[in-house]
Amino acid sequence: MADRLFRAEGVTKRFGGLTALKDVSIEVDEGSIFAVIGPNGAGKTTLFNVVSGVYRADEGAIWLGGSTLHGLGTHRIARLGVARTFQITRLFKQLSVMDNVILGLGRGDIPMGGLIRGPRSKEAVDKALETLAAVGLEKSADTKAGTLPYGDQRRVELARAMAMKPRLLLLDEPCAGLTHHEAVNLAEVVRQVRDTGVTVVLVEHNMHVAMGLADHVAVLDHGEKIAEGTPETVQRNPLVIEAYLGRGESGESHA
Amino acid sequence: MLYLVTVSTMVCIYIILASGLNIITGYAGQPNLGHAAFFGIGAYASALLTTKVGLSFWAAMPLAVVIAASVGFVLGIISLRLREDFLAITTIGVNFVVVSVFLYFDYFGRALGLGGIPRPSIFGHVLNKPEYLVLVVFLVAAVLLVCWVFSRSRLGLMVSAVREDELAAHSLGLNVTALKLAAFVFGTALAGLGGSVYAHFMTFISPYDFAFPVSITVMCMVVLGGAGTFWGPVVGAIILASAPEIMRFIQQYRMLIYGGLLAVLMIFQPAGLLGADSVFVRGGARLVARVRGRVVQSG
Amino acid sequence: MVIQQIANGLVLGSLYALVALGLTIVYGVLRVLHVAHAGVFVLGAYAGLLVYVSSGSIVLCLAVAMLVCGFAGFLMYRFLYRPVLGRPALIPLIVSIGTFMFLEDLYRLVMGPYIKALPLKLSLPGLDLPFLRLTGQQLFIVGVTALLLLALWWLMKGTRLGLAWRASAQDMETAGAHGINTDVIVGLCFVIGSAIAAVAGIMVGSYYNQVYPSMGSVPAYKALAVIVLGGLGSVPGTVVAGLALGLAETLTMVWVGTILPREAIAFLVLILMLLVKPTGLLGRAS
Amino acid sequence: MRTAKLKVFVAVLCVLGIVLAMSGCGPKRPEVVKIGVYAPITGPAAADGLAATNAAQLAADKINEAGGINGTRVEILTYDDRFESASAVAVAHQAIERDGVVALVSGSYSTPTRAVAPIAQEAGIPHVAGYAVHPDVTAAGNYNFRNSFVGTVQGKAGAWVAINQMNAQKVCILMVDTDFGRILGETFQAECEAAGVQVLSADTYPYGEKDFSALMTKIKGLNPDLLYATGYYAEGAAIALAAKTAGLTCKVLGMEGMDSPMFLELGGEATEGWVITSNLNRDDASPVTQEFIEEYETQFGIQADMVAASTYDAVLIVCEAMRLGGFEPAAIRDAIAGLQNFQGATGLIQGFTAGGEVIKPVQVQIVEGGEFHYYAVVDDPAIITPPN
Repeated sequence: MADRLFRAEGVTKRFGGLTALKDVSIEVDEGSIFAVIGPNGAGKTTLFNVVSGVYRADEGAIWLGGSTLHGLGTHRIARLGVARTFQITRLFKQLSVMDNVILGLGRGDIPMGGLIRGPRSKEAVDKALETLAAVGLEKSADTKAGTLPYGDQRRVELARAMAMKPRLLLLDEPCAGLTHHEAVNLAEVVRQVRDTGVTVVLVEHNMHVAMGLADHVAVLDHGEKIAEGTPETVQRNPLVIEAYLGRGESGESHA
Repeated sequence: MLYLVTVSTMVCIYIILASGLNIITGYAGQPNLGHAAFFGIGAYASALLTTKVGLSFWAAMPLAVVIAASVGFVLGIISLRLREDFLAITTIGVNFVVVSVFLYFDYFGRALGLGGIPRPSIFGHVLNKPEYLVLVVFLVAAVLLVCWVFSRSRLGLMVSAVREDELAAHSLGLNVTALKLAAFVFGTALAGLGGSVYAHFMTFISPYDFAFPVSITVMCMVVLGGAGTFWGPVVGAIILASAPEIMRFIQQYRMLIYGGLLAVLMIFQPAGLLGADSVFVRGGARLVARVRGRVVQSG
Repeated sequence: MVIQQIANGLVLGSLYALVALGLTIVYGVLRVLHVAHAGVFVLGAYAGLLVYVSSGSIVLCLAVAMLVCGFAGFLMYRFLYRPVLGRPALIPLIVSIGTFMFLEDLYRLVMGPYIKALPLKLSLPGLDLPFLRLTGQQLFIVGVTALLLLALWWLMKGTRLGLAWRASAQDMETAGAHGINTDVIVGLCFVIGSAIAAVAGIMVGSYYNQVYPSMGSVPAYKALAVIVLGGLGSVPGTVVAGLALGLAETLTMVWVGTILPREAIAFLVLILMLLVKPTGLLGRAS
Repeated sequence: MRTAKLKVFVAVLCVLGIVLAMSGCGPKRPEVVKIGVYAPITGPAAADGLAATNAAQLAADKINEAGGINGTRVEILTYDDRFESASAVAVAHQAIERDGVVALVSGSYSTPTRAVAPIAQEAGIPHVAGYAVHPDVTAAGNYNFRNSFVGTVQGKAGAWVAINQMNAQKVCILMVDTDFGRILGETFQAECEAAGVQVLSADTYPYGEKDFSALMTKIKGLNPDLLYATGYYAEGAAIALAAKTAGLTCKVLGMEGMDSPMFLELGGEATEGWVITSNLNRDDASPVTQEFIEEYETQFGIQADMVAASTYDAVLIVCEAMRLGGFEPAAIRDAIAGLQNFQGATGLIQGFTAGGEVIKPVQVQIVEGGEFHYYAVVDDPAIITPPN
């Protein structure tokens, strides 16, 4: 078995009287794809926001490799090698696709001479094009990011995260809003990313996507982890079935 | 000829101010409706350092820049805590408060202002207005060079990323705090430089020279030319600073035109004359494309 | 004398509250820093002046000014703010400032630069006690402020419009999704807020007996300070903040002397408060 | 950018060339002589700008109707300084270089006038300030003159009136916080203290202030027998109204900033009995004054005020100097400096000091029946001669 790259232990997050995450623990193996699933409002995005430092956990510990992430600011966590995408894409819309990806390079460092030297060194452009090629967007490099179709924007966001050469890649509902065809393509890209040695944690509302992609699955419901295991075992877990189907209709309409 | 020299000098000062505001509002996307406060801080610092402390222009000017930038740093820290609209009100407030401080403390000459500010001298020769303009043109060239480098540097790209989406910038490891502060410091430093240049040009200054309407004028220049573009503020400053001089008939209607222009531009052409979505830029691009097309056809 | 000074402060504060009330309603629903509200305020003063001079009727003067300003407010919403909704906050703010500058100069060109008198003849009794002297006009101002506050309170708490307003103020999109016609709500808020601005313009103009093109310059930005202090979008909060500011200014002027001009004091308090509580005094976290 | 500037430069050169070519071959006595008048035509002081430019035009019309200056017509060129010093500098250069004015008249406030003074000095163009009070205006050099009282003269005159005419024993002072208001108030205070008059309070208020209820309540509590108020007509009227509201019944002495029909209109009955120091005596029997007051009102539909009268006289002074000395700027300057006992709308101008300050009696007016009337005149040379 590979080493544990990421651990969250007993993470609790409250917003006023509402407990969004309650004593959640997960462990992720290096080089695997780990999916967190659950109905809407289960606390999946909150978990991501806690891990990436947007929120600070009220209780619990979060580790990446040997270092703790708890209490660090978002950009510090990013510099340690945690990259993420967002449920609704957050691109730098007025900037070109190339510039979006270049901003990911170097994890936010301002290299020597960065005050003076342009961002588009040959080395940077080559790396950015290489990353764009991985998501199939090398032809759109000079397009303004905001003008691309939504599916392409998702891929730019993924490329931007990949450009950071992260150790841990957090994908927040990567297939949301995509056509079936686009979703299948994206899943393939995610697998390729994993194959380069990057550990992937994804949050997914759509169980089929998550089950097809993940090596390991955790299920959240109302902020609590109710099941964990391989896709097959989780799929048969009665708690999970209840969470998804039992209150399915009413749960959806509250979203 | 001194008339032209005067107008040109003022245009140059406005180019410096507008370029500075463009760093803060155009590139970093932080509203700053109190730019004239930093213009004033630079002017008063330079005036006091030369008249009361006895420094020369050459020593006072960089110090004025540093002082304005230091206050800008404080505003930057404040900006980190505030939402966009609250920051806008706060910057307006800063302008009012700074002008009041000039007005209400004897040290700043109160309503009488500060007079007797020397023109700079080189090897004992005091620069006259045309010679001073030459100096100012050099300064503008230096400012534009720095801004040009900034706009094409990795730092400039990162600052633009902060404008576009702070959270996304954070998640890429960009130190948003430092980048915002850098923009505020850089932009207000330029305002301080403009202030110093102004003080030694006018040789006397009074608080109302730096009142809120001046901030609005500079904002108009940036927005008219195109915020976040390199040439936009320059073009805006040239147009708005020289238009009332060239067209005397608009004197009566100057503020009417400014105000109307600002509102209409923001509604229909928020990117300004040189901004990305501007009809002028698109029209120009189309024209270039058509000319090229013809060349290709004929060739 | 202390009681008299407190009364002075409350009268001044009532004027601040009157100017800011309309702005609160607009801000609450649209989150736009409506600087041009002060332009409407001046319009109200001029409209009131023209009607009063020609008719001599206070009721008619208030009514016509409110109608004119309500309509002007609607036009502003429809043609200035609606096209820029959803853009960064700076853009509607600049539109607003530009419009305000335009209006100020328009008034100067149309009505002339001179200050005009607006001596409303109120046949109201004053108060003349040994320790407190208030003219009928001062009582009228405080009374109108109280009346408007009550009316707005009723409007916000007791009517469907108020409910829709509060819902829109909370979350425009959700309100829209639940079948509230937010466009109509926002339009109505502009009409009501602008009509209140007309009342404020007439009150301020007649109290100081001065109506002039730039009479909105200071209220334009000071009213912003008042609504932020009052916790953006809170009607009673705005009145409390207005009164508090009027009192604070009056009392510092008496006991400390003039340290800074009034607008600087207002902004200084505002900045300090925002530093302590960046979301406003009673505001919610965004 | 620099090419654009170059183009403007070349264009202006061409225009200048044409102008020079056209004017260069004229006879010794020109047909038209140009006087530049700058004033805040737009901006917060636009009302005063309008009064000043109207009055200047009226003065020129009057001279032209009477056949001009020895046959030469006077042309007034007006410039908008927007109440900004930077704009004032630009228009001064424009007037001198592009438009070739032989003299400049300031119809503006201290700040713009102060910016113009050194430019006029450097260019050798006589410059007469209508009502700007800052000492730096005349300190800029011998081409600069002032047709209004320096602050210290009016402050002293005010104290003299307060003590000798109004019998003040205990005074309160209220100063608008501008250079103008402070110099007057502080001089008044010093004079009163020197004469043994008790000064109960000296408060300042910001320019543009409207609410005086707190200050009036405070002053009422101090129970003075005279209030000395400096300020402009808008503030003056607001003070009068607030004093009435607060029930303040002491005498009030104001100054020339309140010399305006607007003061009477805005303050209404509350201004009744106010005494002000000014330079315009509406009951002056002199035909110059009476004609000015009459014609100004018929032509512009509003009564003349101190700003209008002072600017009017400044233009008259320049024209008189041209009549005496010819049309060369240096000669005009010398003629102004040597002027003696010239009758203007603001009274008999005795002459100018070496420092360029006017010597003329201070007029004291009282509001009676909603109009300004003669109250007293201060002509003691010890008071009205400005210090040099």
